[in-house]
Amino acid sequence: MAEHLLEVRDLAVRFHTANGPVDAVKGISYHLSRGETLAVLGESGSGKSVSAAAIMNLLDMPPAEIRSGRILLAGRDLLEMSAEERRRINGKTIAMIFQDPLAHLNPVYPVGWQIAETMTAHGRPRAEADARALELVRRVGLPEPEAALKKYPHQFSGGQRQRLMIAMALALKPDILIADEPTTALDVTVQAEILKLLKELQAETGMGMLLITHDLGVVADVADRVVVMNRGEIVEEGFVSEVYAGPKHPYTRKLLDAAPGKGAMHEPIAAGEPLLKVRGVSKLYGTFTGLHEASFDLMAGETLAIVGESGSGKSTLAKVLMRLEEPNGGTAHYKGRDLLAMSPKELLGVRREIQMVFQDPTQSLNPRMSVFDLISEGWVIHPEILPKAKWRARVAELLTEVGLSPEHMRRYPHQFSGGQRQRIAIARALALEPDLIVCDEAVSALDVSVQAQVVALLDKLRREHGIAFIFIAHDLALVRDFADHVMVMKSGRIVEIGTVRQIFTSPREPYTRALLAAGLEPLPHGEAPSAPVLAPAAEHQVVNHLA
Amino acid sequence: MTLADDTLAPPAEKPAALRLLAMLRRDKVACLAAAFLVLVILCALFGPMLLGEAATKQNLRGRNAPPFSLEQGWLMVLGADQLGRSLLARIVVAAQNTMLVAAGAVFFSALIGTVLGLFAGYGGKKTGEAIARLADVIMSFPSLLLAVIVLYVFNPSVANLIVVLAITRIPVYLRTTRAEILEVRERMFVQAAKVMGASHRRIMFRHILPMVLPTLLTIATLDFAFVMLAESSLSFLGIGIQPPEITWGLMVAQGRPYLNNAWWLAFWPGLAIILTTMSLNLLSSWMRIALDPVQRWRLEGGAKNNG
Amino acid sequence: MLRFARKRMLASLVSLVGLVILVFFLVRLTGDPTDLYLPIDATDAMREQFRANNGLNDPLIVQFGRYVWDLLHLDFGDSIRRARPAIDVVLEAFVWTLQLAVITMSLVAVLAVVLGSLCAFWAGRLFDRAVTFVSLIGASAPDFWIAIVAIVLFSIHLGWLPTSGTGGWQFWILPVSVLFIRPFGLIVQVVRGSMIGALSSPYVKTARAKGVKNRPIIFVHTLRNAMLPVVTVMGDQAAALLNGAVVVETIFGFPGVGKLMIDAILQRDFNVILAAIMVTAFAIFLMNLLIDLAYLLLDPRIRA
Amino acid sequence: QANTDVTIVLGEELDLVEPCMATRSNIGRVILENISETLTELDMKNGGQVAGRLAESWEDQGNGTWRFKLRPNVKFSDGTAFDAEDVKHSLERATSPDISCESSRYFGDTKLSASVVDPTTVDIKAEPAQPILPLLMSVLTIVPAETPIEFTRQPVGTGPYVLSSWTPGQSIVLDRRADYWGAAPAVTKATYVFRSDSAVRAAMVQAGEADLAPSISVLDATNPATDFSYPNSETMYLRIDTSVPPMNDKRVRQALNMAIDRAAFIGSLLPEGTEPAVAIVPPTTLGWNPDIKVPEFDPEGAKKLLEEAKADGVPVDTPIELIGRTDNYPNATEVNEALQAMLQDAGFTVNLRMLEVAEQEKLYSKPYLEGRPPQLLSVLHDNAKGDPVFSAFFKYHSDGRQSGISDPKVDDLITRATAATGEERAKLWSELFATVHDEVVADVLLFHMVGFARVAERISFQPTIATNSQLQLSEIGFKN
Ligand SMILES: Nc1ncnc2c1ncn2[C@@H]1O[C@H](COP(=O)(O)OP(=O)(O)OP(=O)(O)O)[C@@H](O)[C@H]1O
Ligand SMILES: Nc1ncnc2c1ncn2[C@@H]1O[C@H](COP(=O)(O)OP(=O)(O)OP(=O)(O)O)[C@@H](O)[C@H]1O
Ligand SMILES: [Mg+2]
Ligand SMILES: [Mg+2]
Repeated sequence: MAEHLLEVRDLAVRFHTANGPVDAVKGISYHLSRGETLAVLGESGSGKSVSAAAIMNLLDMPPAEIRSGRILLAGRDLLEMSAEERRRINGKTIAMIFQDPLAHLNPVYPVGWQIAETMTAHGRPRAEADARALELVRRVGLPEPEAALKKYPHQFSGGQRQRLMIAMALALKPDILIADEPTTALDVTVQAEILKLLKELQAETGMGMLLITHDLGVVADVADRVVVMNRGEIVEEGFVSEVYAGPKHPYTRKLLDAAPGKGAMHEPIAAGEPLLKVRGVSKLYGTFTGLHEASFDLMAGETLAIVGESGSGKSTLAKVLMRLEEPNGGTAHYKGRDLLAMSPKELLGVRREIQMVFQDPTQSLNPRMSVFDLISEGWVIHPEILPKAKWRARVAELLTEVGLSPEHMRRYPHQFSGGQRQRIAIARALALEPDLIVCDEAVSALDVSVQAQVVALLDKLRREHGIAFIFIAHDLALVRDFADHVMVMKSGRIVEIGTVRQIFTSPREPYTRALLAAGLEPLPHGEAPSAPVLAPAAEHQVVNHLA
Repeated sequence: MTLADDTLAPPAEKPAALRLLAMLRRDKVACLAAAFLVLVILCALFGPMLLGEAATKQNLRGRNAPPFSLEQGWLMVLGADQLGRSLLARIVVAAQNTMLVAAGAVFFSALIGTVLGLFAGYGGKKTGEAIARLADVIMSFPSLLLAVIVLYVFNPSVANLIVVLAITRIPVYLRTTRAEILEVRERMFVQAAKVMGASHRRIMFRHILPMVLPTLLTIATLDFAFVMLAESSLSFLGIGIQPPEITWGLMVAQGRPYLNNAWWLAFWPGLAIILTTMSLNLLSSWMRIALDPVQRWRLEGGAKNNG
Repeated sequence: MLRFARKRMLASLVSLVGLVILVFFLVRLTGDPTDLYLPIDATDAMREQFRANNGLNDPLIVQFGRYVWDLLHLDFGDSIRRARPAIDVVLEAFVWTLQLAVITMSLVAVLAVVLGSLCAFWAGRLFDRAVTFVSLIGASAPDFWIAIVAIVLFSIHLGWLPTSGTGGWQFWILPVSVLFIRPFGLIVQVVRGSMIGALSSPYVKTARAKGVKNRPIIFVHTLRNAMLPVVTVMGDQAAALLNGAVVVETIFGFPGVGKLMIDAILQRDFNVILAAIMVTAFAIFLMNLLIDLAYLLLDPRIRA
Repeated sequence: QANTDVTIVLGEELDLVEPCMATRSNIGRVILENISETLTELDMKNGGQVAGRLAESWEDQGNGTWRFKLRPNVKFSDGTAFDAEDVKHSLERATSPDISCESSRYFGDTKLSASVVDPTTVDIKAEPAQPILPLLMSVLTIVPAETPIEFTRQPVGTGPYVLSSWTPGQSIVLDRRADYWGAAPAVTKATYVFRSDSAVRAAMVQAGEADLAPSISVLDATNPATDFSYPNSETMYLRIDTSVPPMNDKRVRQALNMAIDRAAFIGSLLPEGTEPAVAIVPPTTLGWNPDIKVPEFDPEGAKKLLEEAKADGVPVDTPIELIGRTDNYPNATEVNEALQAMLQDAGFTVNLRMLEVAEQEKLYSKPYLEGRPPQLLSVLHDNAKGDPVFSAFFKYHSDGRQSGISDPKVDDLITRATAATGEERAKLWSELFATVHDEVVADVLLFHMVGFARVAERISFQPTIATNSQLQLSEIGFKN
């Protein structure tokens, strides 16, 4: 057998917890060759990130334990190397893009320094590293690269942070890139560019890429081979086209079936008095306009999707509406009262009715609270919702509804995978039985089958209880299935707003059209695409980030 | 929405206290520390009752009797003091006043300091600023002067002593809490709690405080020693607890001139102070880990160290 | 940041004024210096004379007015005991205290932070246990024990160092070492605790994934995140040193502000007390301002 | 360091170097007779006689005036000559209301005035007449006539040494003068340093950093070769306020005296050499009465007396406060605890309170607080001046500031003794001591205390009762 760049053999990882051992990875094997892209698809919580962490020597042992297996890098077993040898490999030979960019960036250092550090840590001179950092930041399409280098992680949007992680990983042109959900927070236009960048690099250096993702479109677009994981095991493996065409394992089939973008589009309900009426809301960060004069209406029981370029002010809008950031102007009337002008006391009164699921799930969960405490906290604050005796049962129910299991309620956030945390956050928002939920990329870290389940749940709540949603997403297929209205944002402004049908069938603005064009077609069911389903590169409209 | 029936819910866990105890059993050092503290507490509770008599019985002929001799009875194993009283009995009896003063002062300063710090860090800008300046004032007000004033105008009772010592220690807790909050309040989970409609109080005490608490605990345990020794220097200046009342600090201070020729006078009570502080600190670092879910694995069984 | 500093200075000035008022009236509650200053067999006439000379006969408010008036002319009054301007007496002593505090705290800052961080990194290992053990003993042992044992050992038995007094560098070693011990023990523990938490943050994983060496991971990535409580507690310890290290000053014969203050308090030398408090308070306010600025520098998320 | 230089380590720093404050022991030890000299001095080596220093002789002129013949050819350290004008100015300066000179307290209400007869003769007149004026002149330090009436920081005197440097808080250096009128002392240079901790003072001599530590704690006096005890002129006693019941009953006061086992303290809590006291002044004082007996230790007798008193309705069960002062002398707290225990064994109810200086001072001196409980003040009294007049009035006279008794006979004895001279004076004082001790039972006299000095082996120095308040460098010699 030819020597592979990277080979994982029979890797098994177990976590020891107070509630007994958790087998996160149960004896998986795969390999990656030079210039190849291996996609790891799989259920959320199936052990994708954990196996990647094992390769990078990032598991805390204990509580983790590698029960068996070898990880061969060009024939040498990483697990038998000294810590120093592995350090020298990390970053230079194998680089990693983490799933949760905010938590994984050091909050107290400017991002430019952090990117350059990858190079200085491996002996590159400071000046060279700085120059390369600037180039990288430009390559990943961040606006105002010089200024961006000096900013701190919290000053970036979710997608921008993800691109910073990517820049960091690419700094030394590694032989192997482990990319854990590298594009979850990116809008389709930027995603296309990033994928293109990765492919270019691959062509240039022969980099092998281990791409962990749940996005079937991305897999189809860039991967050569795919392994499908479920509950810590590899259930299927093969060339992308083969697997897509003839999935053998039931889980794979279920996954492919669940791909969004196939249902009927919603028809918006008749107009009436809007639940939320936003007028002229603006937000400045220093001199930078994060949000400019946003105005829109939202009916009860309606879903408004917000799509748009990464860094265009979507999260900012959400945070302003939640009064987490003080706006620089505008009004937002909720049931006739202006949210933005409420006194802190009045605000407490309506807090329960408006909930938010944050873009960065890790950071939004208190690390010292168990899942039970996290979800039931709302009932502690608003005891009228549920009598205490029923809390346990209801938490269990909510967990099941979002695709987790009741046993999870005793665990703490750090013991979950990215997608699992996101679901905890959703369950927490649902627990409060609000009238309006703002979902900021709330399902972006979920595999499509779980995603479908969660979206169906949300849709059911919308229909049955008249909950309204503001649904920030970049997954156009999902938006198409789930939204009533769509709002398109760019550079802090709303460029277009309309019903789903209108936006998807007859977009008015060129930006909207570019967005739609860049969208990766998720796999049409049953068809065996011989070539990746991707709009031709020529049609990509380069987005001018400086605009 | 319907409620699932109770079978869905996993069985309730063991009570938290039991789980902590199980973890404590596994950590030998922390276990020892806890045992010592229990002993100290028992001494504090029952010492004066059991040995009060023996602690005051003078015997000028047997003054400064050296330790480790059982000739004079087991009470004299640690030796005798300047007046021939049993050091062992005195240490046991003194535990009560010592713990009362030290625990009282540390508890109140930590409580008041932390609460003020929470307000300074999380409250409005104006209150925050005012409280921080107040801390400045207390910090630069010499504790000795405060002691002289309070104990001169009132009298040197245990309660007043606690007041004096507590006031002077407030700023550390206040400033530490405030500093940590400045950072913690910017974290996303605090914002998430806000979104849920959590009151300021809940955010302060449920979300922010647990993040600050371990550091405060570390400071508090070491402050224990500081307070015991500060109390002794006050006694020495004639404004603290005075004989015939005894505290470890006072015993240390009184034994000081004998350091050259009867070391045991100051050594045993000093050792009691050190051991108490050390036990408290070891227990608090154990607690820091036991209460932090991210760190807890260090104390949980089952994992063999293969890292 | 400059505006912040300026605003803080103003606020601190208000605190200083409050402090002076507070101390001025409070110290006068503790009795009249006449009895302490004059011998017991002094006649009533002498007592009367003494009070008149020192303005102790006037109503308190008049005394206060006069004090403030003089203060505005930068006159801090005279020391009754020493018959010299109080401020001179205080400044002379403060210079010593400041030197002691600065030297000690610099050593503490470096050593405690380094050792504490390493303890956290090797939590539970032998190194950690040993450093923790030693630092805890240091932090809770009576300081005069250490001082006297050190003198007996190093000065008398070994003859390496002078017992006490002031002079060349040898004279600093014992006092600084004794002063060093408590803040060192405390700060090692604070650093250790704070670092244990920070070392399991995700950004540490990022750094490891980048191939950063352990040393920069500990001292660059993590330490800065763990520094807030450390800086605060260091400030508190420094303030304690600035207020004077009485035991060390008495034992080693260091003419610092701590001993001066104690004597002044016991002798009810009001002007010296007030001047000493103003000088140390000024230093402490300044230090706290610097610490608050350090917060802003350490963590960009903190807003002034 | 030349081998005729010495370093002396003192416990208390000098806050001033003002000659007229030299009666304060911390200042006197450095200045008195080293820098500033007096007209007369107390010669402790010869049983406490008044001897001449800057005065060669003196005689009583009657009606309160004394004529002093001054030593000729004496120069101040600034080069000016010493004459009668200087004496006059020194007296005026010391008694001036503009500065609070401490030496003037020895003059009490006596008005003193000096008149120059000729450059070497001066008349000093006291109103009312002062029989011990020559003794009083041992506290008056002589400064040049040019010295302004304010505290000086550059003392100029006629003594064998000059102040050559003073670094407050650290050290004082005295250098030997070449043009001193008397015999040149052996020590050429003396450096004084200050350490408040007795153990450190002892250690410094041991380590060779200092040659003399005039006072160390008994606990540090561990080396018989270098450590010497000397009576330090302090007398420990319990002051009784006889106006408060049950202390107003003589039997109770006697019981107090009998309850204390004085012998048990000596050699245990207090060093060997400590003497049980029968008077408030040390035995070297004029009129000290050798016939007074130390009260027997007799707890049973004390109990009996108490019962008798109780039977007569004296409230002997009233709790009595024993008020001590922390750190007053080595083992102060322990001594008071032991006293408390002994008194309790004899049937008293005693509560101990240890106070800080100022607080005890408040209780020690008149006006006493209204409604006070019965109190015993455990205090030291210091009189090294050789005459009881500095103690008797304010300790025992009805108007005395710290007197706990009011007895016409005692008042009369004090008034007469104060005015008397010679043998008569001594007799009256003796009578006073007997009366106070045996008839009135005014207080519980306990001990004459001793101090310890550590003297380096290379020098010779004999501490005396005067060492507490002055330390003449001329008394220091070198062994080889
Ligand atoms: N520290 C831990 N303790 C216990 N269980 C853990 C811990 N970390 C992860 N797990 C569990 O291990 C499993 C695998 O997690 P992993 O992060 O690899 O999932 P994933 O495949 O990356 O999922 P996602 O797509 O949601 O990110 C999950 O079920 C998770 O709950
Ligand atoms: N605290 C801050 N300080 C300065 N600039 C900020 C801050 N927070 C956000 N920004 C900037 O505001 C812009 C909008 O950010 P926002 O988070 O709203 O983007 P977004 O639309 O949610 O993007 P994404 O899809 O990538 O999450 C970004 O360019 C970001 O750099
Ligand atoms: Mg993952
Ligand atoms: Mg966003």
